[in-house]
Amino acid sequence: METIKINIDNKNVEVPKGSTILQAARMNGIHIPTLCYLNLDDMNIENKPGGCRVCVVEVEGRKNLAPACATECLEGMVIKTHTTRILNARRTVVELILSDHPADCLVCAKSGNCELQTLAQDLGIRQITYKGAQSTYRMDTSPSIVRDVDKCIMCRRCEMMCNTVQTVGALSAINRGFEAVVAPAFEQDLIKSSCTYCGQCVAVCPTGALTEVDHTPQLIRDLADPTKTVVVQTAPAVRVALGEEFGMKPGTIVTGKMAAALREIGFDYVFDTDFAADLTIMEEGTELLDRLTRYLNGDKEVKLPILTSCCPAWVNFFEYYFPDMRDVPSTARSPQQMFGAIAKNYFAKKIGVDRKDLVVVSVMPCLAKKYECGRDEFKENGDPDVNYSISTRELAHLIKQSNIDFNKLPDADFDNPLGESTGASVIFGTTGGVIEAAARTAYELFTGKKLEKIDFECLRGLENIRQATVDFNGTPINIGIAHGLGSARKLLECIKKGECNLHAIEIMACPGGCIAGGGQPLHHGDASIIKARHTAIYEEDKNKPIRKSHENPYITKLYEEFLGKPCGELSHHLLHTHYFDKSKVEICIE
Amino acid sequence: MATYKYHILVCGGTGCQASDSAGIIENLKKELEARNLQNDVQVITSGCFGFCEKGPIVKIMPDNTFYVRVTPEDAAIIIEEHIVKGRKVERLLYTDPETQQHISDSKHMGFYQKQLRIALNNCGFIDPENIDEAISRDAYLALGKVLLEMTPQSAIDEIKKSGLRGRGGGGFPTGLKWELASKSPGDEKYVVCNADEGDPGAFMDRSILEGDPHSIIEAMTICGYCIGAHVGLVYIRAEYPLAIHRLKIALDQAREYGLLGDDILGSGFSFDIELRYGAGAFVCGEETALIHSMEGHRGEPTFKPPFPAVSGYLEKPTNVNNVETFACIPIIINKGAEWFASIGSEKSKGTKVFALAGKINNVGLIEVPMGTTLREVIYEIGGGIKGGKEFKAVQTGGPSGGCLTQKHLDTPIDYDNLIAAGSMMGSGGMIVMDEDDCMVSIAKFYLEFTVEESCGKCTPCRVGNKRLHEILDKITKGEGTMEDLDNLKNLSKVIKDTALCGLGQTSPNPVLSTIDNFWDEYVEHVVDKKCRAGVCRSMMRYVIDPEKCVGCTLCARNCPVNAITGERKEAHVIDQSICIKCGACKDKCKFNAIEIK
Amino acid sequence: MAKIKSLDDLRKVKSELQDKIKLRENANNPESMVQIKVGMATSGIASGAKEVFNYLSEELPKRNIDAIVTQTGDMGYCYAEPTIEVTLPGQEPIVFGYVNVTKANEIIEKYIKNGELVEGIIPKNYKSVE
Amino acid sequence: MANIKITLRKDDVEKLKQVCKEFNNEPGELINVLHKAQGIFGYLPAEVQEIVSKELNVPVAKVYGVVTFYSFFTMKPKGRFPISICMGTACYVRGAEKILDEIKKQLNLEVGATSEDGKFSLSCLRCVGACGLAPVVLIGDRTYGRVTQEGVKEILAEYDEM
Repeated sequence: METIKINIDNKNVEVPKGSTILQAARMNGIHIPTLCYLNLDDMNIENKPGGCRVCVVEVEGRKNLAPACATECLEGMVIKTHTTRILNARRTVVELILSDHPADCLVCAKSGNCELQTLAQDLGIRQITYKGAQSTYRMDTSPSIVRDVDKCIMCRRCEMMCNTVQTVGALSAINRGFEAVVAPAFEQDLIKSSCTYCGQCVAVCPTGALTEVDHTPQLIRDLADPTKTVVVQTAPAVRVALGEEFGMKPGTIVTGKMAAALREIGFDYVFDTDFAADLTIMEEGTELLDRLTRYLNGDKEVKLPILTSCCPAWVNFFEYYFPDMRDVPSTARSPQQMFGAIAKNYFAKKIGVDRKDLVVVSVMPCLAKKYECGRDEFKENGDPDVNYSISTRELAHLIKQSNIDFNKLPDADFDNPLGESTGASVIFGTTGGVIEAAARTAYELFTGKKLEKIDFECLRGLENIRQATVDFNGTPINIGIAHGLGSARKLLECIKKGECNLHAIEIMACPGGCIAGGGQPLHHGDASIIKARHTAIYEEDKNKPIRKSHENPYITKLYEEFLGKPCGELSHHLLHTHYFDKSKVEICIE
Repeated sequence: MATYKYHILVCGGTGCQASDSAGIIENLKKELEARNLQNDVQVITSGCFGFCEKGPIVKIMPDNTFYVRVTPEDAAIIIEEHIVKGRKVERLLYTDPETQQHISDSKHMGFYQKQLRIALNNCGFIDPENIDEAISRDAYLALGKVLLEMTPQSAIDEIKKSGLRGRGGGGFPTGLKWELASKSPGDEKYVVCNADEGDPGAFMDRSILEGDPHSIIEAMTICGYCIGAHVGLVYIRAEYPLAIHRLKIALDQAREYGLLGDDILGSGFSFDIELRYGAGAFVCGEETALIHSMEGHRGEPTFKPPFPAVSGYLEKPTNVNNVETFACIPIIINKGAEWFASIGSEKSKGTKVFALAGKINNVGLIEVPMGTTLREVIYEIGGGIKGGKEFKAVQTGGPSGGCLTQKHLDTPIDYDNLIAAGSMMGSGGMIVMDEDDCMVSIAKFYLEFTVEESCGKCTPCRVGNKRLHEILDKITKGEGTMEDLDNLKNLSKVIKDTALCGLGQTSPNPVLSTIDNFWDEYVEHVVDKKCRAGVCRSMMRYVIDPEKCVGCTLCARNCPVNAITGERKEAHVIDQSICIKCGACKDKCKFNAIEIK
Repeated sequence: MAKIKSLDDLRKVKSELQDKIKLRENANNPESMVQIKVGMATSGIASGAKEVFNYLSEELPKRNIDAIVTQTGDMGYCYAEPTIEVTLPGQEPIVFGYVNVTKANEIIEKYIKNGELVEGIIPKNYKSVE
Repeated sequence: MANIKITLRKDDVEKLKQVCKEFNNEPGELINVLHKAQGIFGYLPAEVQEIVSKELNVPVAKVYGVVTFYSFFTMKPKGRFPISICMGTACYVRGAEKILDEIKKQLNLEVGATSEDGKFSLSCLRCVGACGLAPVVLIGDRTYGRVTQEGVKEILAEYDEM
C-alpha cells in the first residue's frame, strides 16, 4: 500500500494514500469529534455531506478550516486538531446547532444515547451564546416511527439511508436555509408516504428526531390486567444485541437472561419467534419445492425465482415499487405473524383462553413489525394476531423499569410448546440465514437424503448482493441473497428484465439483516458491532442440538395436532397471505 | 442592398424594454415609412448601452448622437428634425449635471470617457439577433483561428498568458482552470457557462447575453476544443426571458451557419450547446451547486475537492466559467494575450464590468480597466452622488462583499486590493451609498438576503447567518448591547472559517466590513440608541420645533394615531409613547418644523 | 444561408458583411476618417443640399473611402449654399460653398483623395455645435 | 395543503406527460420539466408533482425537495395580476421597502399571498436588472420604474376595472 507522510498535532506519521484527515487521525489515536459523518465501511454505507462542520481542523497554508471527514491527506500536510481557533469554531458550531434544538433532553427518547448530547458534553458546553428563533414542526407519529423534526440537525443520515441505501425515497431535504429540514413529500405524515418502515433512518439518527413508537406503556397496562393472558415472542436477532444495552460486549448471546427477564417482567408465557421461523421454513420451503418441482417438470407458468417474504419492510417495498411482481414472492407470512396466528388460533384454545383475552406481544429488532401487526389481513374481527411489537431498545427500557439487574440474571428456558426452536431458525436474524435454513430443509425433503454438512458457508457474508449454487444431489440450485432495499431493487430489476437465472432469493430490508434492524441498540456508525452480532448468530446456531427446522419436534406435533400438512388448507388460511398494489396515487383528473 | 445613410440604434436591453423601447422602435419605423425613408435609415434593436439611468437610449449613427430618456412619442420629432432636417433635438440630449451643457456625442460624456469596453465590446453596437452583424465584428474568427491554426494547449497557453481571471467572483486564473480540465482524463467532458447571475444589483451577464450572445457561444466552443468537450451547457436564470430568447436565436443562427454542430469550419471538431434553466437560487452561482442543479437536484454545494475539472456534471470533467469571463476569450485570441495583459493592474489583467447603482447620478453598466480607482468610477463615470449628498460607502461584491469608504476611494480596483480592503470583486455589483444610508441596516439587508438564499446544508450558514441577522435586527431596533457586538464579531469570524461553500464563507463580509469601517455607527446604535442616517425607525424621535411651529394643526389632523396635541396657533407636541414614527406629520408640515432626532 | 465551411469562407463572409455596419464602425473612430458635414437647414435643402448629401453618402463607399457623412443645421453661409464641411484625418476642417453633385465629385477626387485644394473654399468663422 | 384535493384538466395532464416524454423521462431533467409544468398549470400543486414523480421515476419527496429549494417554483396559484417587487440592492437603497409596505397596505396582502378574489398576488424577487429604474415593480409582464410611495395608488388604479 502506498503511504504518505503527514504531521498531525506535531506528530510525524505515515498514513495510506487517499486517507482523509479524519481517518488518519483515528489511526493515530486522535479522536476528532464528528456529527453528520457516518461510515459503516464494510457495508458500503457512508454519509459524508460535510455539513455539520464539527470536525473542522487547521491545515497549514489553508485560509479557512477544513472538514476532517472530507479532506484528503496530501504529502507533507501539517494538521492541527485542537488549537484555540478550532476549539472556538467547533464550540460555536455546536452552540449554533443547540440554539435551534429543543432543550428537552431529560424527557427525550434519545437521552443518554444522543450523539449531539454527547458532543455537547464532551465540549463542555454550559451555555448557548447565540440564542434566537427555533424552527418548529408538528410531530408525526406513524405506526412505527415518530418524527420530531424540531430535533432534526440536517445531518442527512436518514436521507442518505432512505435514498442511497434503501432507494425508498420517502424522505428528502426540503426547503432551504434555516427552514431546511428532512421530511416526506409535502411535509405530509410518513403514513401517507411510500415509507416501508424499515427503520434504517431511526437506526442512524444521531438525535431524537427519529425514534420508534413506544408501546411499553400499553404493555405495562396489559401485564397488570388480570383478565389478560400475555404471551411474548422474541425474534432471533434480539438475543445477540440486547446485552449491549446493559454494557455487555457486542455479540454477547443473552438468550437465557432474556427469557428470565421476560418472565420476571410478568409475561404469562415466554415463547420464541424462532419456533415460528421453523414453521416458516416448513411452509416457505414446501412452496419452494413445489415451484421447483413444477419448473423442473417443464411447467412454464411457474414463477421463479421464489422470493422470501418474512421481512415486512421488504413486503412494503415491493407493494409500492414492484406491484406488478407481487406474485413472485412466497405467500408465506412472516414468523411474527405465523406465531400470532398459531398463538391465537391454536395455543389460546389449548389453554382455554378466548383469543380476545390473549395478548400477543413480540420483541423485534425491527420497526416495520409494528406496522405489520396492524395490517388488516392479520386480524380476525378486528382482533390482531399480534397485538403489538416492541423493539429491542424498548425491551431494555422495560427491563430497567422492572428493577431487574440483567447482568446477574441466571439463564432460563423458553416455555413450551411455542418456545422450542432449531439452529436454522436462529440464523433468520442475519442476512443469508433464511435461505440457509430453507436450504437445509429443502435439501433433505428434495433429495430424501441426510445433509452431510449442515453449514452452507457459501451463503454467508456481508456483501450486499451474493449468489451461490447449491448442489441438491445433482440438481444445481441457484440462490441469490440481497440485503438492503437498494440491493433488492437491483435484483428485482434483473428479474424483471429476465436476466436472472436464480431459483430462490432471500431478501432482507436492512443492510446486514435483522441484526442491524431499526429497533436494535444503536450502533452509532460502528460496523464492528454489527459484525459481532453476525458472528454471534452463527455461534448460537452451532450450539443448538437441532439445526434443521423440519426436525423441530414441536413443529411436527403442530402439524399432527392442528395444521395437517405444510401448505395445506389450514396453513393456507392461517400462515399465508396476499399482497396489495400500493403504487397508485389518487389524482382527480377531469 | 440599400445603402443606409443613417443607423438608428435603440437599446433593447431589459431595462430599456421596461420603459417601452419596443414602442420607440415601432414608432420610428412608422415615421420613416411615412416619409419614405425606410431605405435610407435603418433602425436596429441593439443590446444594452450601459447608461441605464438615462434609458431608453436612442443613438444615431454616423454622427454619434445620443438621445436619452426617449419616449415612443419622441419618434416623430427625432425623424423630422434630426433625420430630415439635420438638426439635433436638444431636449433629448444628455445634460452634464455639472456644466448643465448638452452633450450630444457619447464619447464626450463622463460616463463613457473612462470606460474601456472589451466584454461589452459589441453591446449597444450590433443587433444581437443578427449573426451577420456579429460576424462583421469578428465573431467566430477567433474560433476559426483556434480550431484550424492552434492546438488546444497553445490556445490554453494564450489564455494563461493573458492573465485572465474568473469574473464570477473568486478570480481563479481561467487558463489554469482550462488546463486542469483538459488534463483530466475522460472522453466525455462538459463546458458550462454560468449565467445564473444572482447578486442583487448586478446584471452584466444578462446584458452580455442580451447584447452579444455570439461571443459566449464562440468562447464556449473554443473552450470545448481546448479541454476536449463536445457539449456545452448554459445555466441561465429563468427570470431572464429576453436573454434566453436572444441566446436561442443566436444558437439557431450559429447552427445554421455551421459555426456550431458537426465539423465546425471543416476542422473536424464538433460542439453543441444546450440550455439549462436556473430556478431562483443564489447559491447555484457556486459551481458545484450549479452542477447539482443542472443534474436535477437541489442546488447544494459539495466539498471541493474533487473539483469540477475532475468530477463535475454527471461526474465527468467539467469546466465552469461565467458569462463575462467567456466574453473576454474571443478578443484575447484575436488581439493576442499581450494586448490583453497590457491592460489592467499587475495581478488583475483586462477590464471588469460593474453594475453601478444606488445613490449615484449615472446608474448603469460600465466597463473599466482593472486598476481604475473607486473615485474615478464614482465621480467621473458615475457623475457623483445623487442630489449632491455626501458619499458614505460603496458596496462591492454583493452579499459576499463588503462596504468600502472614503479612505478606499483612491484604491485601484482589482481582485487583490478589494480582498485586502475587506470586500471582494464578486460578480461586479457596485452600490453607492450616501449619508442617508444606515450601515447597520445595510449589513442587515445583506444578511437577510443570505439567510433567504442559504441552502441550509452546513450549520454555520444555516443557523449562524440566521443568528447574525437576528443580532443585527436587535441592534436596529435599539435593543442591542455591546456584548452583541462582540458576538457579532466572533460569529462572523467562525462562519468565515467553517462554512462549506464560497457563499457561506463570504456571507459575514458585509457585517465585518461595516464593523471595521463604521464601528462608531454600531456603537451609536447600541449605546446612544441613535441611528444617524435616520433609517432605524424605532430609534427615531419626531420632534416639533416650537420656534418653527405656527400651530396650523395640519400635523395633528394627519397623525394616524393621534399622537400630536396642541392648541391652534400654539406650538404642538408629539407624544413619543404613542408615535409610531410613520413620518406623516413631517411630510405634511409646511414650515419644516418637524425634525427627526 | 449556406454553411460556412472553412476559416477562409468565414473571412470572406466577414468582409462581405462588413459594409453593413461600416457606417457604425466608422462613426466609432471618426478621427481616422474623412468627416463631411452637409449644411441642411431649410435654405440648404431648397438649394439642393439633399442631393449632395445623398450623392456623398452613396459615392464615398463605392470609391472605397472610409468617411462619415452627416447632416448639420445651418452653417451660417446662406449666400454660398449648399455648403459642406470636410475634415481630413488630422487636419483642420475646410468649408466648401456652392456645392452641387459635380462639385462634390471634384471634391472627392481632388481634395479627399489627393489633398489638392478646390475652388470655393469659404473662410471658416464659426464653431461647430459639438 | 395537499389534503385539499384539486382536480387537474385532462388536457393539461396529457401535455405534462408529453413534456416528460420530450425530455426522455430522464430524472436529470427534473428541473426543466418542473419549469414546463409550472408553465402549463401556473403553479405546482402536489398532484402535478406526483405526476412528474411517476413519469420521471423520481421519488415524490425529492420532487418536493427540489420544488421547495428554488424560489421560482410555487405551490400556490398566483393571482391574475402577480405583483413582484424588486428587492435587489439598487431598489432597496432607493426605497423598495417603502413601496412594498404601501402595496401591502393598499391591497391588505402579505408577501407570498394571493388576494381572495384571485386578482393580485404579491411576491418579492431578486434583482431584475433594471437598476436604472429603481425602485421597480412588476405587475404581470408590465414593468413600473421609479415608483414612488404616492405613485402606488395610481398604478393599482389601472387594474380597478380588470
